[in-house]
Amino acid sequence: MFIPEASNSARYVDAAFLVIVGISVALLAGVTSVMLFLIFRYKRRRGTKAEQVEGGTALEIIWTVIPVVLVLVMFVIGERSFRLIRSAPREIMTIRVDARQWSWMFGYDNGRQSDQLRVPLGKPVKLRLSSRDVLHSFYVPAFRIKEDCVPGMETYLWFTPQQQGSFDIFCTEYCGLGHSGMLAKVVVMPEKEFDEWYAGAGAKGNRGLQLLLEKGCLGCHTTDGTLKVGPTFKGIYGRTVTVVTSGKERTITVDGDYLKRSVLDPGADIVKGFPPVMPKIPVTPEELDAIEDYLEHLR
Amino acid sequence: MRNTVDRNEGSISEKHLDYAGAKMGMWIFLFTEILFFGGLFLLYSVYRVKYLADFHSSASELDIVLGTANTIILLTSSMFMALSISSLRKGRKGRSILFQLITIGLGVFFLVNKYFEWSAHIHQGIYPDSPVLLDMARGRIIFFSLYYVMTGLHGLHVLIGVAIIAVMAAFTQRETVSPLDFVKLENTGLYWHFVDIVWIYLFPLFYLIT
Amino acid sequence: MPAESMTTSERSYLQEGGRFKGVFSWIFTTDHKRIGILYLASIFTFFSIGVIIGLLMRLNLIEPGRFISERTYNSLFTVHGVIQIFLFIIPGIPASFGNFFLPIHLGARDVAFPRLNIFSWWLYISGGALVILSIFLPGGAPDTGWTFYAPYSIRTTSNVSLAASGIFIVGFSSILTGLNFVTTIHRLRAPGMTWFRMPLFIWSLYATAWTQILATPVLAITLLLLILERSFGIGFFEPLKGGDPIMFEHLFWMYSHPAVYIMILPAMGVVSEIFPVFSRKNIFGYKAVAFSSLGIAFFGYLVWGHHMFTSGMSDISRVIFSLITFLVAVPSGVKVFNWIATMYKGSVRVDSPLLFCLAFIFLFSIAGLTGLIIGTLSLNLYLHGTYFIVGHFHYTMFGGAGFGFFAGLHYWFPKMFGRMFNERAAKIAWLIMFIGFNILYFSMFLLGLQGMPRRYFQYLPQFRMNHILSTVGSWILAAGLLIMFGNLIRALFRGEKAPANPWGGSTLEWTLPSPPGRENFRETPVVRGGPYTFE
Amino acid sequence: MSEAIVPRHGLNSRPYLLVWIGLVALTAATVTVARLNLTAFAALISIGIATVKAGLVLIFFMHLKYEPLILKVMLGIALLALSLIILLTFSDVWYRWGAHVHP
Repeated sequence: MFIPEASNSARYVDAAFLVIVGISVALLAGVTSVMLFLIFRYKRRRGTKAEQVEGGTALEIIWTVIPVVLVLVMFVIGERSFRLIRSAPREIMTIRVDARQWSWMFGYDNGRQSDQLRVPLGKPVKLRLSSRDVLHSFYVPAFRIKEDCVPGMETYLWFTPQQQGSFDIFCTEYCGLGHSGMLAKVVVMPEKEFDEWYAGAGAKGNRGLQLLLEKGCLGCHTTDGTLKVGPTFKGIYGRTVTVVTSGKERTITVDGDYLKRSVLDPGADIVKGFPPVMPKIPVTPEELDAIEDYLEHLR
Repeated sequence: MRNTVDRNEGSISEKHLDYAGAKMGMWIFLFTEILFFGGLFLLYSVYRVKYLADFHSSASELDIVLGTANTIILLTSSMFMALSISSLRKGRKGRSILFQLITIGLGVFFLVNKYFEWSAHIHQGIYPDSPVLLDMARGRIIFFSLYYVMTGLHGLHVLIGVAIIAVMAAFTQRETVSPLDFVKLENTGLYWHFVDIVWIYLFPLFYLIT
Repeated sequence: MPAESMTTSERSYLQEGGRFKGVFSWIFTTDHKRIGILYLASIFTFFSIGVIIGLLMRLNLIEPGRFISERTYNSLFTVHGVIQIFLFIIPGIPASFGNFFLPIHLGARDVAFPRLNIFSWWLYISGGALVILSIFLPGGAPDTGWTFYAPYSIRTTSNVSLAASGIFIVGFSSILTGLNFVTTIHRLRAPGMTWFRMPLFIWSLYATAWTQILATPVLAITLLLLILERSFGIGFFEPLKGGDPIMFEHLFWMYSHPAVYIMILPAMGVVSEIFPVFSRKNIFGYKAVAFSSLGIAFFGYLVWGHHMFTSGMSDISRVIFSLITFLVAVPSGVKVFNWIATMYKGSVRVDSPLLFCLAFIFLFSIAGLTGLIIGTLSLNLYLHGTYFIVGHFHYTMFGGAGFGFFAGLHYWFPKMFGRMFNERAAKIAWLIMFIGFNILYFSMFLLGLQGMPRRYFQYLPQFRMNHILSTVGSWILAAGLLIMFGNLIRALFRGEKAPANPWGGSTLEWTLPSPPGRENFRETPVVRGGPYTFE
Repeated sequence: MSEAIVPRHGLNSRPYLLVWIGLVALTAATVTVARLNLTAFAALISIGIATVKAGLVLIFFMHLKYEPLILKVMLGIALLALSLIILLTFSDVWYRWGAHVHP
């Protein structure tokens, strides 16, 4: 295969894939070679004439019935593996997946939140998927699993990671401007390491950073200077920027007031060159202070 | 009665547009209308399953008397439409025009009723996306939106029908539509009856299922 | 027949002589042949716009962000999809070749409702104009993807409503064309033209027309609701108001999956015409090919759910839809086998129309077989929403419907315009297109297997190689298209005069001069045998 | 248009009146049933009565009775199409509502 087979589902999917692609390639080769053979064999030459063959009921029946059987076989293969992939065991660790434009947030039962999906190796995990705004789709190619995150309802996925390492998470349901940046990683760790992380060693990060993560700010703004949908937070405090305020451009220096205003009323001053797509996200005054404090010191 | 409908489908008509062909075209158009409204009926039934209680409580807020009256108005108009065609074919042009005018009148009457019904609701602040509505249960939001969209689209069809019948009345007067060439009027009738059928279903779905 | 009408019928439909002059003699015409040409010209205009947008997108994917912005890219793939699907490939064959040849194939003088026919074209052009307008008006081109999935399509500020109204109107044009064709086929067949003497192209158009009639209204109501949702906030697809976004997907695919068959069935019809003529043999299994068209139309109507295997739809529904999806493959298979069998013991002449048909069979087989792969429930979890899908539907629509279209274009060009094109240039163009096509789209299958999601403005480094390959393929394909169209346009002005029957065809259009006279047949033909009788 | 292909049925006005009386009676019936509050079946009965009414309009007012078989078949296809898409959609929503819907 092209990519690692890192979960139990991947095994089922790849097995089904090999069988069905095998049948398909055989059919394609058959059709193409018969076609080419007939062209060369019956190519028009001087003196040759077509012999009228009107068709045959027996043949029609044969090449209807055989494909029916073949596709039913394929259906059953797909349906079986599908059922295995969809039936989660009862004893299972659940993680909430919260999708929004344009980031992922993973919430654990003990209240821990993370922008990376950390899971223990070899343990079945169930994901409860939901979306805050529009349709998204949670996709891990290495696990061969995918399901939409639909606002207003909950969907699920489950898997048992079988390979240690970190694998890409993509959003595969088009969700707007930052769709192609809506990436994350699933990190499969040895159980012991995971337990340590889960118990909270190192969980106490900066409160402001934690908030930026939880509120989904980091879906569009980075803390390392790279550009996503919105301006980066790195060194934002004291930066001189041109903003568009109700249609007029003006130059300002970013300070605490500006930062707070931008959170409370995102449409008020749009930094020039960036799209006006930031939603209003509810924050308490205390949270706002923590965010401002964090940004002020992010160099 | 001797049945002389042309059933020899393979024959080519010199006049190009034959009676049965024109009618077939109209019927096919009505099939597309069935699927068009069908999409809405599908949404209705799906959301009714989801919000059964809300749908019941909302339906009881619609005026059953007005709904019944409108049903009878449309049914009556349908009959007059049918009568106008048979009168024309019997050569009674004046009577046919009179029946067409009655049909138009009933159609307008229906729309006026609908207008009052809608305004009463709008007066209460119930219309799509209204603050009053958004405060209600989700099922009620969907019910009233469905109500407005479905009766609105139906009303639009009634309006179009009234306009077409008016044109037909003029055609009959000028004898563009005549006892020998009445397929336009007959097709108008088909359309009008179809609009009637849509209402026959809308009526119980919105007014009676409480 | 009076002498006067004989002279008018001898005049070609391309020559003037009606009530209107110049451009007006075209846009006010009720002649099905002229309407067919009108569609052909407008369809290829839209197609060129779509191709250019496609090339721009591929160019961006060589090095994302260098040439176009993210916002523009999102609009490009939306507009590309809308144009190629609603303005090019759906009206494609039925409205152009269908309009031109359906009455002739039946031995009729025109379609059942000629005025409705030109009205359909006007609707199509106005709808198309609205779509194009939506690109340029303030607010910005729609950026939702051609699927307009709610609730994003409700919330975006781009010109979604305008584009949706455009498609709504184009949809009506499609419905009216279907209505016209069904009535024509039922009512205007020449004496002796029984159902089983109709050319297979007509059977495919008949099946297509029914799909247009029964599926397009669902699209109309869906788009209307989307527009109402955006302007009045009715909430049917808005979860905050109790709506269900998945219902939008249902309604949308209820049309848009059958639409795939609206695209591919007429192309299959064209292929069914060409194989007998170039093998000088009756089609193998006439009835099987005819009924498989109806079978495809019927099953095709019931499989929309396979676009939603990962949408959050109920698992039971996924299983049902997967089963029906597999069944729809069978009639397509039957067609392919019969086409190939037609060559058996024939006298096969490998000219450009046949070459396009052979390419059609190869590319469409890949499309169908990859369709089985993504119709398999478990594999869909892996491949849905990736480039595998993009590759698959380009093989279906471009490799299938598109190459079928080009086959028909080469087959009927002499009849429609009375000129021959350069056969060598046509073959060269074919080869270049075939190679370019496979490089462009096969690398998409590989991308999909690697896990590359579709509608991504940028991508992770592991996808780079295949993206570059794909873009290079797009240039080769474009070069082939240029040669093909160059060759045909040159033929329009400089081509040799075409004989009445250059390929030795046996359907009714070949009994007419090239180009046909205004009245089609001087006398109503009387049909005495099947459509593909070669001595 | 030649006289021969114009149909001769549907000239008598009496059937139209009778059908109209039937339709009004059915309307009265359906309103009465709704008032009776037979909760479990009320919806079913209402739709049933509506279908009978629609049938009357189709058969008599729209002259379906006198139309050639092919038209009836076509109508059947259109109605079949509609019922199949409703049925297939319900294969989703019927099993999806409830478990996953947020309260």
